[in-house]
Amino acid sequence: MSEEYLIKSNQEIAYNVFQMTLIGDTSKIKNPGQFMNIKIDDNYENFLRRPISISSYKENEMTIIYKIFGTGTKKLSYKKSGDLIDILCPLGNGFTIKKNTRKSILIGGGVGVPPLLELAKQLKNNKMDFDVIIGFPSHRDVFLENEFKKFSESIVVCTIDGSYGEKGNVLEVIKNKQISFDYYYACGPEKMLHALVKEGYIGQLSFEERMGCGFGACMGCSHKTIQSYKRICKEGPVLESSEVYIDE
Amino acid sequence: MSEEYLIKSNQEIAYNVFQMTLIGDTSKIKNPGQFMNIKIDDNYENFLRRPISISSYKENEMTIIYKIFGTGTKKLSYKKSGDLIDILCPLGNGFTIKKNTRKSILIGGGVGVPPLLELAKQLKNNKMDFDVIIGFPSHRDVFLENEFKKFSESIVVCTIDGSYGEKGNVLEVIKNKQISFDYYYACGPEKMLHALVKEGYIGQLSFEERMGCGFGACMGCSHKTIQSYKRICKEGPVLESSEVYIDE
Amino acid sequence: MNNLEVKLPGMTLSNPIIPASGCFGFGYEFSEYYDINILGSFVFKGTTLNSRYGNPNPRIAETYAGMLNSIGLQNPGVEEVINCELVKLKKVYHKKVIANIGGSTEKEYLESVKLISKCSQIGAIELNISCPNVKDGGIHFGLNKDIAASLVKAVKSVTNLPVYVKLSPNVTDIVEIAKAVESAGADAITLINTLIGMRIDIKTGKPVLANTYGGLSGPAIKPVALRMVHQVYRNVSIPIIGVGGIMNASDVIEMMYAGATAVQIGTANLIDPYACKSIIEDLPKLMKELKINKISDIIGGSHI
Amino acid sequence: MNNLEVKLPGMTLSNPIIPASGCFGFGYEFSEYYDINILGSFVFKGTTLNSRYGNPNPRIAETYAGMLNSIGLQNPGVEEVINCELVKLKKVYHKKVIANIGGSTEKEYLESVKLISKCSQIGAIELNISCPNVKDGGIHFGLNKDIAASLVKAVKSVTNLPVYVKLSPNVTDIVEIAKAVESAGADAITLINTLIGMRIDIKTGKPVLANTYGGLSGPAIKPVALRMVHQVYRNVSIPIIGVGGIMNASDVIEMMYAGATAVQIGTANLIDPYACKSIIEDLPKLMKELKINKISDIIGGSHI
Ligand SMILES: Cc1cc2nc3c(=O)[nH]c(=O)nc-3n(C[C@H](O)[C@H](O)[C@H](O)COP(=O)(O)OP(=O)(O)OC[C@H]3O[C@@H](n4cnc5c(N)ncnc54)[C@H](O)[C@@H]3O)c2cc1C
Ligand SMILES: Cc1cc2nc3c(=O)[nH]c(=O)nc-3n(C[C@H](O)[C@H](O)[C@H](O)COP(=O)(O)OP(=O)(O)OC[C@H]3O[C@@H](n4cnc5c(N)ncnc54)[C@H](O)[C@@H]3O)c2cc1C
Ligand SMILES: Cc1cc2nc3c(=O)[nH]c(=O)nc-3n(C[C@H](O)[C@H](O)[C@H](O)COP(=O)(O)O)c2cc1C
Ligand SMILES: Cc1cc2nc3c(=O)[nH]c(=O)nc-3n(C[C@H](O)[C@H](O)[C@H](O)COP(=O)(O)O)c2cc1C
Ligand code: FES
Ligand code: FES
Repeated sequence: MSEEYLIKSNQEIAYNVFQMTLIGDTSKIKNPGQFMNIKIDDNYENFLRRPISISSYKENEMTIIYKIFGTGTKKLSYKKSGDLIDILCPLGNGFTIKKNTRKSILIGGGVGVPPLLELAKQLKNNKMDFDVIIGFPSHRDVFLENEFKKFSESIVVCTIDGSYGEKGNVLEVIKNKQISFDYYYACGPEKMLHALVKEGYIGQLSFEERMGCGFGACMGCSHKTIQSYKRICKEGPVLESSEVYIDE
Repeated sequence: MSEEYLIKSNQEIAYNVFQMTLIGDTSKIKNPGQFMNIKIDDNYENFLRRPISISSYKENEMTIIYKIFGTGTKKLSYKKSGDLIDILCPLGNGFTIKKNTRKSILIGGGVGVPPLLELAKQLKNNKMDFDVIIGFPSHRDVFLENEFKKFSESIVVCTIDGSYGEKGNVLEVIKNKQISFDYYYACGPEKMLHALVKEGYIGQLSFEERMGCGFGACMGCSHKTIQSYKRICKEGPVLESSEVYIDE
Repeated sequence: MNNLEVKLPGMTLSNPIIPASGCFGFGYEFSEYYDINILGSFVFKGTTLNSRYGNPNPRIAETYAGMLNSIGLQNPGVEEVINCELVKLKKVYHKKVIANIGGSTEKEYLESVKLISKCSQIGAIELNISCPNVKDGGIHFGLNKDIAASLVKAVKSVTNLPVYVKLSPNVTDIVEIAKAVESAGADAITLINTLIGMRIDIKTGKPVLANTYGGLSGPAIKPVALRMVHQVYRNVSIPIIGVGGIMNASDVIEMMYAGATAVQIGTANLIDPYACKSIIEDLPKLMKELKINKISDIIGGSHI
Repeated sequence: MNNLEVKLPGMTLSNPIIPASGCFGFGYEFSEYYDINILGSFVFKGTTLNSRYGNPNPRIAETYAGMLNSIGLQNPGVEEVINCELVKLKKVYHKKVIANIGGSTEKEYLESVKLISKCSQIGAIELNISCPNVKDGGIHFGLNKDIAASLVKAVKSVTNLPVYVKLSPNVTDIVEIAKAVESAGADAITLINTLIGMRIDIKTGKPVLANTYGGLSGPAIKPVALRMVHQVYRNVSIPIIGVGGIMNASDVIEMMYAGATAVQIGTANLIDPYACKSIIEDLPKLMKELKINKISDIIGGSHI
């Protein structure tokens, strides 16, 4: 009863970062920022599924972008076009496009960048005005820059070491360049997300937690919010900035 | 540090019985009846290696014949020409060709038949006189008949249900046909081996035990003999009929 | 006649497959994958008198052929379960459900049991005296036979529902505890909860779980579960529900031969939400292959 | 300086890798695969005063990510070990070896220890009070803290060699037993022996092992071993030797962070006779990657 997808391609697009295109049912995907949970193989060494965001999708085809982090993503990178792969998809809430914004900004850090691509596409389709700012450690880590250019003329790339684009993290660059916006959509390391919330900006943020199931059954990914607790896999990964709880 | 062999071919030769030819070092093989211990794959589902007899060998090439019994042999049957496979080989003592026999007989039952093929070849090379009798459950299970014919004109095939060759088990057929011999080499189910010993015939018999390691380290395969205990993987699998202990 | 049918105290199950507590939420989460009425029954997430958030994150870690969890009994509290979760469940599930009840004091257990016993959707209570993840989650009740027995006796006195007692495998002598809860009036025994384990992240040198230790589940623990079910079967006469590492129909058969009247499936549901459905579909095929007519025929069959 | 060096009571090891008892025979079996002098040390097969055949066959079963054994301490007896096995070993191995000693009575333990202590090849004694496979193989010494302590005290009084005590994980409270053997004079603690488990053959419905139960080893038990090492490290001050499911260099690092001064490798040797050699070769590479300078720096590192 597994849901098998066919791998169309799987290529390295930046240092240790791979882009995989999958063929199969995408009709249930509702929002950009939803994710899938991938069974690496039948080997009990990688026993749990791996959550990876949907980066973009169309009818019967979707793309993910993942970085080699440990053994699971390493094995994923060995998969070849033509292989079948067991996926649960779509999972989570994803970003909700906020209609009455003047100018929004998409803020991505590292492997938090991928889900913003589909969001950019949909904002553009909705004829909404937005900037994009994406940050990486170094030049060799940069990806998706050209793809974003298809949807927005205003894209800023930053690298921590300054080896490409603007030097600094996304928040520093936003401030230095005095980029203005009335709403944001962000995905990236928790530190970056918390910094955005602390600045008082208003928007939506996509969080990560270690997951047991990915579909709401185990309470593994429960995440404290100001009002209560939310399962990142079910009521997340995207939270409103107003509900983000920061433990100091 | 694994010892990898290249699969040259892997084909079904009888009902659920496969013949696999492997390319790699065979220079350490000393005797027919030695075995190898095969790592099915890196999946921890089939955690232990599987012991399988060497059926025949020449320089840089050897052949095994195995029956699908459980999950390990099932997975083995899926392997394809060109795949690499991790093998420990050769293991155990194997048959020692007894020089001063007038007429010996090779007695094989089911998946005990394969190691006798190399033995037949070597007996023939030594210009020794021998018969072959091999038994199977039914016609669909019969294999290696033609290969044995290359080394011996006198080969009897029996099936329990009588659907091919002589009807009955090997011992019944030996008696019915009054096949005479002064020495035997046998491999097959323990019941068959014990029956041969009880008849008082003299020869060598190859036994099976569940194995932890296959090379003498764990004492998993220890087998009671009249004098002491022997590790089937190290001082076996071949025992002399005079040392076989039968617990009634 | 349905040849998958088995009987537990107070419940006749159309098949022996019961999703285990903590791995099936409150059931309705799975009804988007399949009709959960095909299940024998199911056990809902461990519930305590008051709501609990549980332990800090991360609270999931991966192990070879298994996983660790240190959820720590996150649940909305028994009243909320009755008023909200079970109401949602009722819409999609028409059979009796098993209520997994945890607690830190006898008083807390008793109050929860009293409240949940009023609820007509409940077919039996599974007393969780074995959650390894919270100091006050009942595990001390599960490590000592006398304390376990006195809790069971007290619980039996406040409910008319059958009481199944879920034991911890983290003990020197499981048989002694099983006998004690049987004498105290337990109607069935569930074996096993998780083994206590840990993982360390070699990149940081620190425990993966914020809580340091967690409960080990999955195929890794199946041999321990089988052994305990087998040992307890020899020594008690109430039914045993076998849990631990069951992934497929073959594991179910193995567990029932060991002595289980029914089985619970935990971790398998997390890896594959269709796990229980597949097992229920595969069982009759495997039984045919193995020439097993009625599944109940093999309960404890390895002891003969 | 050798940055893999670690110190155990009475022995300085060139690296922390020690093949575990029962999975490395008497050592010389492996010298056809590689020069075993590269090992930190090794523990030979559990030895008793008199020769033992062990349990009936089959005594090996496979499990997910592990195996069960019910060997039952087959060994030729301590005198034969000294006169035959250790003589063979001497030809291929020039370091000190650790003697794993089992027994069914205190008297038996003491006699074996006295005999083996005379042998100059022995660097330390590992007191096996945890073999789950024989009723008289010492496990009752390992399940109760007072019995364990009194045995250790007695053994210490008849030998000048360091005494490492190998504990059973099949207990409710490992810390209490570890503390007891420490107070009784143990020089180090080896954790863990196998968990008790079983498998059933679904084709026959009968236990796979002739002995019904056996010891579970391999990657499946690693989380339990890590947890016990971590718990005991917090509570004793003598060194701990970590064992259980170690398959590669990464597992070694994890075990040492948990609190192990050295590690033993059991089952991995059976699957791959080169396992220890590979691990010793891989360790420096992995240490470099993780920026670990001296391996001894990380012992107990997860506790900081
Ligand atoms: C909702 C969501 C969306 C994600 N989207 C992406 C994406 O688009 N691209 C991408 O590169 N990465 C993404 N991640 C992170 C990705 O899941 C981890 O990098 C991956 O699981 C690591 O697996 P591994 O086997 O390589 O690492 P290992 O360290 O071997 O994994 C061990 C265990 O830890 C879990 N784990 C490790 N890191 C993380 C993490 N950061 N988040 C959650 N679980 C983790 C693994 O799933 C596994 O269970 C996402 C995570 C979440 C929760
Ligand atoms: C020395 C020796 C030589 C052998 N030669 C051959 C041969 O040439 N051809 C052939 O078809 N078979 C041979 N066998 C039997 C073969 O090893 C088993 O059929 C095989 O291990 C079954 O593995 P499985 O995964 O399919 O079965 P499973 O039942 O899934 O295996 C589970 C475990 O039991 C062990 N096991 C199961 N049956 C046996 C058995 N009969 N002997 C030893 N271990 C067993 C497996 O190795 C594994 O560890 C030989 C056995 C031995 C000991
Ligand atoms: C994420 C998770 C949460 C669990 N929560 C509970 C619980 O609330 N109450 C309980 O009795 N057992 C709980 N368990 C234990 C399971 O019900 C089951 O006993 C155990 O996982 C072994 O079975 P398995 O190997 O099939 O998972 C939990 C297990 C997991 C993995
Ligand atoms: C086949 C086998 C035989 C064993 N024999 C002994 C023994 O004689 N004495 C002992 O103390 N431990 C014995 N053990 C236990 C191991 O030394 C070790 O503690 C256990 O297997 C866990 O480590 P592992 O997972 O690396 O195998 C044996 C284990 C196996 C698998
Ligand atoms: S990962 Fe299981 S509930 Fe979210
Ligand atoms: S299988 Fe290990 S000694 Fe023979």
